[in-house]
Amino acid sequence: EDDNAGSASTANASAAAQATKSADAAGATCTLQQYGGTKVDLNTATVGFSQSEKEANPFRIAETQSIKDEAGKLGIPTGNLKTTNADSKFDKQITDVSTLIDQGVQLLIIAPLNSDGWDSVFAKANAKHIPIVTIDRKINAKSCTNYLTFIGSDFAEQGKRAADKMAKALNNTGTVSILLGAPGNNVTTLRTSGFKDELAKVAPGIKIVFEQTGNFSREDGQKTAEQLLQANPNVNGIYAENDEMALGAITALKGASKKAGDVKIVTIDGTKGAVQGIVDGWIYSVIESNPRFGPLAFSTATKFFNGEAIPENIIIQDREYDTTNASSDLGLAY
Amino acid sequence: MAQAGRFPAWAFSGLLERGNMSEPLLEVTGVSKQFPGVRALDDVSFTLRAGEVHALVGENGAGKSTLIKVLTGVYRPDAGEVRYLGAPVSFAGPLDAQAAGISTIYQEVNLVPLMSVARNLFLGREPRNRLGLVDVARMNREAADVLAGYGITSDVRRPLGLMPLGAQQMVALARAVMIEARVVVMDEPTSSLEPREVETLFGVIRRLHEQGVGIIYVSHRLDELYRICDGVTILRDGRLVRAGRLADLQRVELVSHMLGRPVSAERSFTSFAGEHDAAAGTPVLRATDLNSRHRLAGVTFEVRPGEVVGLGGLLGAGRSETIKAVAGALPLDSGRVEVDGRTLRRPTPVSALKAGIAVQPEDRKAEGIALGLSVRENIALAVLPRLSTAGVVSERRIDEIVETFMTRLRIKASSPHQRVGDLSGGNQQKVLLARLLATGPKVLLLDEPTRGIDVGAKAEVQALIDELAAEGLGVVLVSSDAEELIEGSDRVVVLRDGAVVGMLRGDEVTTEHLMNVIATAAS
Amino acid sequence: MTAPADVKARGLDLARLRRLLPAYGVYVALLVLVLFNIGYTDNFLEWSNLRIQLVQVTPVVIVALGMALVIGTEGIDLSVGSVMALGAAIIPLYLGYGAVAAIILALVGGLVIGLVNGGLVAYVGLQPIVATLAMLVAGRGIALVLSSGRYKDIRDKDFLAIGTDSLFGVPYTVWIAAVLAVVVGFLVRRTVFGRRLLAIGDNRPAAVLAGVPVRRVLISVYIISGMLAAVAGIIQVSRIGSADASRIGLLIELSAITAVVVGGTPLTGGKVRVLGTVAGALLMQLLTATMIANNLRDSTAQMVQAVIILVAVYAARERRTR
Amino acid sequence: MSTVTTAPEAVERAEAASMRTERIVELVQRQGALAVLALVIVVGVVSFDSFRTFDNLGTVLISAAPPALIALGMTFVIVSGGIDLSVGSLYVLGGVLAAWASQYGTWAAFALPLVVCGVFGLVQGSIIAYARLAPFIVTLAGLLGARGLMLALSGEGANTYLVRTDAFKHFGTGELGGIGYPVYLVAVLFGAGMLLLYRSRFGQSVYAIGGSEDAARLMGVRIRSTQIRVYVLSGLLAGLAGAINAARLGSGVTVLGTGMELDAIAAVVIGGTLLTGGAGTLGGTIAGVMLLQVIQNLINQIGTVTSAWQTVISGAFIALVVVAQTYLARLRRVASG
Ligand SMILES: Nc1ncnc2c1ncn2[C@@H]1O[C@H](COP(=O)(O)OP(=O)(O)OP(=O)(O)O)[C@@H](O)[C@H]1O
Ligand SMILES: Nc1ncnc2c1ncn2[C@@H]1O[C@H](COP(=O)(O)OP(=O)(O)OP(=O)(O)O)[C@@H](O)[C@H]1O
Ligand SMILES: [Mg+2]
Ligand SMILES: [Mg+2]
Repeated sequence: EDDNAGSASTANASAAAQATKSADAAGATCTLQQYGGTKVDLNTATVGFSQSEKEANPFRIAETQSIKDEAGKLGIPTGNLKTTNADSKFDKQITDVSTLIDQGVQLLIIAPLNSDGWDSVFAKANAKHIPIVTIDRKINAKSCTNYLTFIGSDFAEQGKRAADKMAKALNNTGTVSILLGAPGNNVTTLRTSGFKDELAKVAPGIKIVFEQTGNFSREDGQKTAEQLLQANPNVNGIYAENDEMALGAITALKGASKKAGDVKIVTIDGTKGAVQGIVDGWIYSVIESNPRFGPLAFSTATKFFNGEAIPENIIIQDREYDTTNASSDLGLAY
Repeated sequence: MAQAGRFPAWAFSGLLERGNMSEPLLEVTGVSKQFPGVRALDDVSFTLRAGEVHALVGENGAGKSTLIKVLTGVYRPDAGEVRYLGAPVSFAGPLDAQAAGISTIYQEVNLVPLMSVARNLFLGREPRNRLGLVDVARMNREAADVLAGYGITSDVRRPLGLMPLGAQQMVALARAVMIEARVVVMDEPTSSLEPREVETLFGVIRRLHEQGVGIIYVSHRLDELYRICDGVTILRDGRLVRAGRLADLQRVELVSHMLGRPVSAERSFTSFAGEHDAAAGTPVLRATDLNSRHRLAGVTFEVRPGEVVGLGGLLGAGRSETIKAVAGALPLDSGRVEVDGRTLRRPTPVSALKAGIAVQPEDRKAEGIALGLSVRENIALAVLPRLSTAGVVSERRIDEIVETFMTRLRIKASSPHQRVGDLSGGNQQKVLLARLLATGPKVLLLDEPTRGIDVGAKAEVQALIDELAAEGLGVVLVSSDAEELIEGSDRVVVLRDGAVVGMLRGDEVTTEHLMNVIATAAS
Repeated sequence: MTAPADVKARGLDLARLRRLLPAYGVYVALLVLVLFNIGYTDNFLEWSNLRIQLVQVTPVVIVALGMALVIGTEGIDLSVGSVMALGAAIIPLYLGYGAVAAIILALVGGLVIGLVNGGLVAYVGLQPIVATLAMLVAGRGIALVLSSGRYKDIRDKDFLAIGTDSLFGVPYTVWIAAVLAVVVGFLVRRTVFGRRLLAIGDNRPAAVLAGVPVRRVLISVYIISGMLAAVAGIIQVSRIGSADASRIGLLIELSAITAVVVGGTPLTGGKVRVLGTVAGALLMQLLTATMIANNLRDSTAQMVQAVIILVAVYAARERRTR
Repeated sequence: MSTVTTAPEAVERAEAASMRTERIVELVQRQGALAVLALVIVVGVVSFDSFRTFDNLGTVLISAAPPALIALGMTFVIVSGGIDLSVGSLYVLGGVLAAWASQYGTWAAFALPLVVCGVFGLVQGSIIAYARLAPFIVTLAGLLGARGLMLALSGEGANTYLVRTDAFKHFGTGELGGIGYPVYLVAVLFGAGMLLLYRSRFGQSVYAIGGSEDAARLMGVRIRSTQIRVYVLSGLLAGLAGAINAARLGSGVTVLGTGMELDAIAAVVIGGTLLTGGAGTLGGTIAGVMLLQVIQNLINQIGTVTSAWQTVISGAFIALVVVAQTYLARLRRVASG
């Protein structure tokens, strides 16, 4: 499926870029006319980017960097790309975006902290017909009215694919624990429901014995995994809803004197550390969630301003890593 | 006993008769109150009649304040009954008591320092406008009017805490009297008042008395009691010793009831021995030209070993400031402090202590002792380095020193591990003195060492000061009690507005001279 | 008339028992929780499980020890979590010079923040909660700037050994916490410093006039707290194997304060219970573990925790007579 | 400038001068946050075109509305000598409840969070007043409890209730003269708060118990009822802030409010209120809230400050303002002798 990774890093960069999976042919589309905006030349436009969390973990680092790089590539002057970071505070993100609008940005790229709660932003942005591209998390609202389009992964699908991998890893029998993401987060919700539903379908023999939050962090992932290994010493598989928690879980497994491969770990994200974990034998499989939104976001915007119809959901193709491709594709991981 | 003539006598003629005839306002029967380790009140009874000024006396820790707190609902008694206006009552708290007409001035000034004078005066009774909002303008106006009657003319909008202590006490008094009280309780109201203010207070008492208000008056100053009180109740160790007419009791009798042992009538009122044999040698302490903005202006004095130097002056004269400056606790703009001829550079409490200056601050609870710590830890606090090796304290050495001083100062505590906060005022003061003495000082700075402590403890402390001076310590003594100051000091340095205005030595050390110097400087 | 004999003889009455409860309440609660777990949680008594609980609780214990000292002076130190982050940010920067150098520099980081806290409290006269609140924000900011906001994986074997290796079957980290607890206990009970600290907490003006070098003691206390937090940060980093300045130590100040207060140290200063603090931290740790082990939901877990904190602190409160 | 002379006139002159200094210093200290705020605004106006727009003012004000309400309650709590760490959790809880209740109409959307958060405050206040536990600990437990309740109500945070009533939504997003409705509500509540704090007997009791609880008790102030009312007020305002925010966001967002309590405390302290209680003004609190908002706004105006530096700047600012205030306060003490 994936093209073979070249050894040169430049080759990697392009290979690692996002590809759209479905243009959702049946889905609605949106044109500049429908949206009611005016044509903007991106090379001279001011663009606002609102990041939700600190650029501390690889996903956020790669995401922000990709937006900045692409803006640079398009020749957008540095001062014209306004970035804000909400530091995981939702109120702050709302304010950030409002401020960006007040500053007169002509395109908004938002990595939302939360899917709901954007009414006031819409009220403001829609009045000025500023197109909003939401990336990585979807916003629950009307596309082409409230926002232009969503570019990102299908989280439920990621959970589903993880379940398939887990079923395969355990041969449809055994016990599994889930390290949940941060509570109240729709990424958590969808990755959980997708996983559970699919697992019930394809491998009813696998029992979920434990699900506790690891807050998407390595530290909490490790702590929770340590506790879970005490309560369920014979657990066969761990589904971590992101790579950080999986890496924490590996440390926990080592601490509990488990060997690589004793417990099958399936995780989502595709960071270097996790893919390396496959190479080292600790992780069974990683479902990718590709953060390099820059090229796709800007090309979509360009198309939009050129009058082309834009689909309401642009679901990207996420890779998956396992023993077959981990060492060769390590360069594609972020 | 030369106190006759010190205050103009005014007679309460005919009061006793009226008082005795009227119905009891407040009646306490068989009240007991137990605190952890102490029986503060034991089967105490007490009666107050309308128009009576009733003295409540006893040594420190006799249970006076506790009895008052029981009356006003601060404490609940373990046993016994309180009857007010003929009916048994159990107040839920001071507010309840106040609403019923019992108003109290507590021993420590109990007002809120950060709030304005007017707001303190009216707290809970603020005048309100039609909207139910506090009428600030009217409140300030009325407050100014009321306080003018108590000789206070400062801006009532300023925070209370910026006023001198005596003025604060007057505000508390005004506040207590403002409600239409049937009973006014005064727990040591004069301990921070200067003579003029004491007269104002007595004027108020007279007015209340004429209105038929019953007054409970607690004080350790016997001459005050004899001037204004009709009845007396004496407590000792939480027990009722005697109740009756004050006029029937000789002063000596009263004291011996309080102490529980006979007292010789010949003894002087204070226990100072008189002149000390001050060596003519080099001064142990020399303060030169101490200056601190708005507080001290060029204070200079010296103290020789074995000498007690009194600091005289009215309230706010700068006596406490002088003491604090010498002890390094008040930043100086200029000036020099020498101990044994050696100059302290940049005096701080630490360096002053090292040089041999020990200070007993005026406000025992706020600056003196650590109430939550034990007697033992308080005594050892200032000498810890000496009782330790390489920063590790030696419990044995602490025990020794604590034992020594508890015995020497006759500190009454259930054990060295008792919380100091649970001791009576006099014993707290002794613990504080023990801490000073434990440092082996060359100079003792004592600011109001006998304030708020009973005759017994007072005598002990005074005798101790003599003893220490005799041992060769230099002592600086501040006391608002003119008699104590005069009898205790070999020389008196008189201060006013932070500056030295006179010096009494030898035969000049008399009350008359002191008053004279203060009066002359004032004019 | 000192110490009437009958007062001592009547020692074991109800009032005395009630006075003992604040001192020993936390141990009773701990015991109850342990008994509950023995009954209802699988594998609870396994050494591996106890070991994990001990290992997980060490950072909180270490931070809480410093916090107890600060609280003893009537202060509070909200900056501890940020100090941990600062330590975490410093370590990868200097691991190149060896584990020891990195550790020393991380400790220096804690020392500096402690110094600033102490300076603001002792010299500038800020209220501790305000001073350390400012450092809570700024400290993490500095940590983030130092680490460019990114986490770094740690590969240094020597350094990682702190978090993973054991001595006599007990992990190094637990030994470290135990030794520190003993040292702090000794500090409070047996040293000049400890007594001065308590005197300051009880009555600061009095301590000043008693010739206690108040500022020096206060600064030392905040420095100790900062350095202990740095130790906790080091331990945490070596345990996780990565240094993430944006997450490490988040909200640990609240856990530490809870441990201290549940352990019977009043927030009003003048008293420090070191063993109680350790027990308080263990209690909260076991509580979390119990709820995770029994797969309780987060919502329930938080509400149960709230109630337990209140009950424990209620039992440990100092009674006033009325 | 020493007062070595003892001549009474000289002393009097010095007194008068010191009184004058004292007034000025007092003014600066009380309004310190305001002064810094003015300074920051001037810097912003000079440096950024987009800062001095009316739109931007509207954004700053509407963003400040919920934190201002929380800080309003926090001011009462802190003046009374307490602290309330539960407000962040109550804020989220209030939002979730408001969004859920909005299906029963606008009034329900306001009433439910007010009732629940008010009861939460009542419980906390009662524990503080009767069991005499430290407010810090009680409200810390409240922080956990309220968040737990919020998670339980929202299916561990997975369910976000959407606001169903347009009227309620409109209240959150609608504007009058370019300024959001909630801002007017907050302004009115601050006015009422000022009357309550400065001009009511309750307000006097709040200052009294914060200034000296023992003295207040002996002066007959009802300590317990005052304490309880203060925490109820704080709970109510946090709940209301949550409701307003829910109306504005159009849903009961569950990922809010962490660290909100510290922001509120910082705002109050920057506003010159003593954390030890007994003194403080609501004017200062407004200035404190606005200062934090405007700094954030300026950081956004620059648009390239990394999140790491943002944190450093905020912390430094808090430290700076508070240190400056403390020095001024000391100056004042010296001036007044
Ligand atoms: N809250 C308390 N807890 C424990 N013991 C107390 C408490 N209050 C008072 N005591 C003790 O009760 C006894 C009586 O104290 P009280 O304050 O009534 O004495 P007092 O006669 O007013 O003395 P003073 O003249 O020093 O004011 C003392 O031994 C004191 O230590
Ligand atoms: N002009 C003044 N304005 C305001 N406060 C003053 C003024 N003068 C003195 N005070 C305050 O009054 C108090 C009493 O002053 P100080 O302690 O120097 O007097 P003192 O002679 O020691 O009197 P005592 O010790 O009997 O109270 C001090 O706290 C001082 O700050
Ligand atoms: Mg008394
Ligand atoms: Mg004085």
